Amino acid sequence: MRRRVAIVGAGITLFRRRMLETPKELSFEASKMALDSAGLTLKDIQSVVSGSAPDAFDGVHMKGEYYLDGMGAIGKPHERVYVGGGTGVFTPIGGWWNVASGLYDTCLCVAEEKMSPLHPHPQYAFWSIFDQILERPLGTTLLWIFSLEMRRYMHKYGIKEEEIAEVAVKNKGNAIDHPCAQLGAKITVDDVMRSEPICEPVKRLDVSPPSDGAAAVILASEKVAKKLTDQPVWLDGVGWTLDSTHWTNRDLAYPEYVEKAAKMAYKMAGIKNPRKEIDVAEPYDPFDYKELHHLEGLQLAGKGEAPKMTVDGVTQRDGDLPVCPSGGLLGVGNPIAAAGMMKICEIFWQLRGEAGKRQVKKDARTGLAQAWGDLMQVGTVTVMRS
Amino acid sequence: MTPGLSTRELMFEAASRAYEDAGIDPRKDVQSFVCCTEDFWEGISITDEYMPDQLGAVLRPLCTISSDGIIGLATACMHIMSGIADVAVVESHSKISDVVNPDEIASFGYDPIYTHHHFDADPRFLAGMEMARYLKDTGTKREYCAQVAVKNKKNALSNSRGVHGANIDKGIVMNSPVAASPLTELESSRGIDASIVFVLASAQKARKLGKHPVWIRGIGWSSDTPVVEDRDFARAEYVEQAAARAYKMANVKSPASYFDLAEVDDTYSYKELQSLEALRLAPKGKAGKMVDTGVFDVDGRLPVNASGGSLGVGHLLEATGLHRTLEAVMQLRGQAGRLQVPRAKRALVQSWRGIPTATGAVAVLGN
Amino acid sequence: MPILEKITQQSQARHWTDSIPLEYHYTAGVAGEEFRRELKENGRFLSSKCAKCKTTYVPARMFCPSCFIEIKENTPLEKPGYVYSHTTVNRNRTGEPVDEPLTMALIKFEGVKGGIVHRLQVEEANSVSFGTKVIPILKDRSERTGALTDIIAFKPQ
Amino acid sequence: MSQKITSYQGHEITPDEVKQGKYLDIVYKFEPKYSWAAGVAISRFLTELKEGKIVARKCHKCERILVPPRMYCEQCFRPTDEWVQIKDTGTINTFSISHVGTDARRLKTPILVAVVDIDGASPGMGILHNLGEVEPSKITIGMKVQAVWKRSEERQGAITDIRYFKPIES
Repeated sequence: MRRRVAIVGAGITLFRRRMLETPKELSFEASKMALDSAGLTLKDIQSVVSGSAPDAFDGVHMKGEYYLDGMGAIGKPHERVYVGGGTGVFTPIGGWWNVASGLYDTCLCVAEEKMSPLHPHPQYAFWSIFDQILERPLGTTLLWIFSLEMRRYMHKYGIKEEEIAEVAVKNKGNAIDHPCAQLGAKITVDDVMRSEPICEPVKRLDVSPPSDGAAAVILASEKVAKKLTDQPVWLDGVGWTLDSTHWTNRDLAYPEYVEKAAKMAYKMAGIKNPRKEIDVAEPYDPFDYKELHHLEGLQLAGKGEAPKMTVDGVTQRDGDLPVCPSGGLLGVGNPIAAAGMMKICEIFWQLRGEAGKRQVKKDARTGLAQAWGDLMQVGTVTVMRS
Repeated sequence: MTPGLSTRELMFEAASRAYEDAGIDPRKDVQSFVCCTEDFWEGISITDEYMPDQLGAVLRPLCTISSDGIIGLATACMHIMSGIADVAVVESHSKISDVVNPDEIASFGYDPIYTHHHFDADPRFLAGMEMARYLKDTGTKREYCAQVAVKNKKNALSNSRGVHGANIDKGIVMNSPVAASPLTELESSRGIDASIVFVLASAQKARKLGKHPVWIRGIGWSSDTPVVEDRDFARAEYVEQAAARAYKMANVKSPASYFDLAEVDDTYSYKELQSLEALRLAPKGKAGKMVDTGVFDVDGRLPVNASGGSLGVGHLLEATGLHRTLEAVMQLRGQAGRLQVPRAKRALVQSWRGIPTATGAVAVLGN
Repeated sequence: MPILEKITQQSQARHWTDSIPLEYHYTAGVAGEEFRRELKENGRFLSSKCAKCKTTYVPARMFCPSCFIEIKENTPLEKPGYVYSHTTVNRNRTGEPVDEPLTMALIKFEGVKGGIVHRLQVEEANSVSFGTKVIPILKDRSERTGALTDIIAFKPQ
Repeated sequence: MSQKITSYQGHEITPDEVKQGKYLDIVYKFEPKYSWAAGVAISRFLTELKEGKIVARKCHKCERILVPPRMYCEQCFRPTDEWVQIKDTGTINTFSISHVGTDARRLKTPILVAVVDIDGASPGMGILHNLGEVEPSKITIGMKVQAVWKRSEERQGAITDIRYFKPIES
């Protein structure tokens, strides 16, 4: 009943703090690049799945309707999938069910975010993700919830800020090789430690920037994919999970929702020992500690052990388990949904051996991309194979 | 209005009833949950945060589809067809009574550069312009639109959910205040509150769960251009496309004679006519006359919006499509009470996402 | 099983009133910038023609939504537009009644896809009809920014 | 991005170009307004806050005492059974020192925030609130704290009826 689904093309725009393009135009640029790279035209596409985070960024109510012509969705079945920050990785999952179900043979999946319209700062939109009666009156910011989680994580496993800073150093360094990156830079742990505290323990360089950008992939059924390319990348496992709304009732030290989502994807892909079987991973890194947190949830590191793995260099591009070889959100930028899709694109290029200067040293056959979202609540996971 | 329940409590009320009806435990039996919402209708950015607990979906796959409930049903179907679920749940709701300035929110859906910021008008200006052009291009008489409101509001009097039911004539409808000429206020549906939950199951599982399965035989959805200036106002092209997909899947060759009843979009009176033509339930330009002569009355050849539709019951934002589906399911199960269409076996449901969209969905249901 | 305890008195039901004040600064986009320049400097509407399907669009577009290729050919429209459809509303976007009913129209141009939605300045609402030729009432060049607010309204030619 | 692709699309607007007004900038203010029904659980919770009390709901199946209160148990998927008054003391589960406000602007005095596990509720049942009357450097996870309430005539039935939590002297 379930059909095998492949990624056959990918596209991405520059990620920048402010772009001239409208959300439609950004979507067009990424979609067109994905079509061109797959050798397809819009006529070959049967359905469209889009992803974008809150309407409060782009500044259009029901933005899934507004931008759809930029995604080539006129006259086509289009659905916008939405799980907060998890949306980027969830967008190709939406495409996956369009194709795996047998309903469509080709699906264009586009993620777009234009955060710059919101003034004075895109961060403001995050105030309205909190409970309107019990939390917003306190003047909540997204930074609070991250710093509270980071503190709890550090406390439970005795992790030092310096160890966490290694992630920012690695990812911003990796991003130097990404032509679309916003914040690629060679920095040191000291730079991170000395950057201004914004919401302690979170400091300026622990955080990814707000950005504008779009990214896209094209999915095809097995039959179509084999006709199109001799290098399909198979989307063999997908998983997603949402935890309770009541984030203050949970142990913030461990992302159980990521574990559940990962196990769903691993089961589907037939992965028994993820640490051995996954060759390259792009976990979600809007904050540096999040990469570590997620590696543990993904079962790629034991609980509290991801920092040591990072310090030991295991997660470097030439390491045993390269993590965020793209440069991640910390380096490439964080146009929310598009950033998750950037990770899908990266694994696609890594598994095809097309990542150029970013290509990991080991022979990567199986890759993983993951995103997180909402109130420390959503995990979205995909497992891909060459 | 539902002033005594929060959105989440309203959802729990609907979900617990749906699960009891299906005989399932959401903590064990459901593999996927789908919610259809839009942020600004809720006053929350990222509304899926507030969805899992009251649906029994904690630590389970749940996602938002920012669209109408029928597209949510289509998503659940795809989850079942791709083998990741044998039972899936779809929820959508309206809590419009929580929203103080809904017209301003609806306006915010227009293109910010070209269709919004340079004037300050009731967002239904688009409905008025569409209706005017529809009447002109099809030669439909203006009073036929009023008859849609007359019919649906009358039908709603027999529906326990029919908040906006009324026994009025065309004169009252046409003389009610102008919303966006020629559209009047009584031809424009009003928002109400509700949460609607559906439990979907694979064929195999449905047979085990027994009770009263209603089958989704075909489903389709489509979007016309979001650029309102590019559209043909006389036609609902998105409905034509969505219907073509649903009919193909259900192998419906002659829709006009296939169905026993239809629940179609009547957000505004003229929308019902436009939709009936796009669904091929009426020839182009003939839907108005057919409504006027009673073809689509409860006792007519094809009852359309026997429930009262959005004009008679109320508009439910993204849950509108689920409302239509609910009314059709009750009919197919023979549980529609005073609304019951005799021997109803095949039903058509269709929805539109409202201004300023050109997105809609169609489902073919049967027992 | 549904909730066992319900609110039975209005006075026990609490409401929480708040808003989300948002301010946006939109960019007009790649094609929008071109459109803006033409409107600001020459008071004309810039259109785009797809090299493949030959469709002309207004306002100018960066890409053809059906052929899905970039559009490079932009030309200002020379001829006046016409009323494709029109309506009169009595409320503003917050739902408040307005003093003077507001007549709105979609102005289209012969042979061109798309158009401009704007206010129509007419003595009597019923003096407009489908096809009426209209021209924009432009602000003075020195006051123009290139946004559609440069046009006060359209009026019959 | 693959090696085969050499050009990447997108036109950046630099902060300088914004300042110079090089591009059209359409400004629009939008303020969606709401009057949310608090519902059965939160209406009661707010009413009790006005009285200077914190209440929770108990589920008789899993025996958990839930705060913030809800009328359904999300684990058991059944309605909760009874109201329980819990204490206004608790333990810091985690905390942060915030130097920025909701719009990312820098604050003169940092805000202290914490998840406080409330005594009398089930373990780990915390609420988000502020801390006060404490040096930021002295805050620790596990510290016992107590609510500092507004005076009763100032209380409105809101989460801010509690001004903040302060350390309990031991």
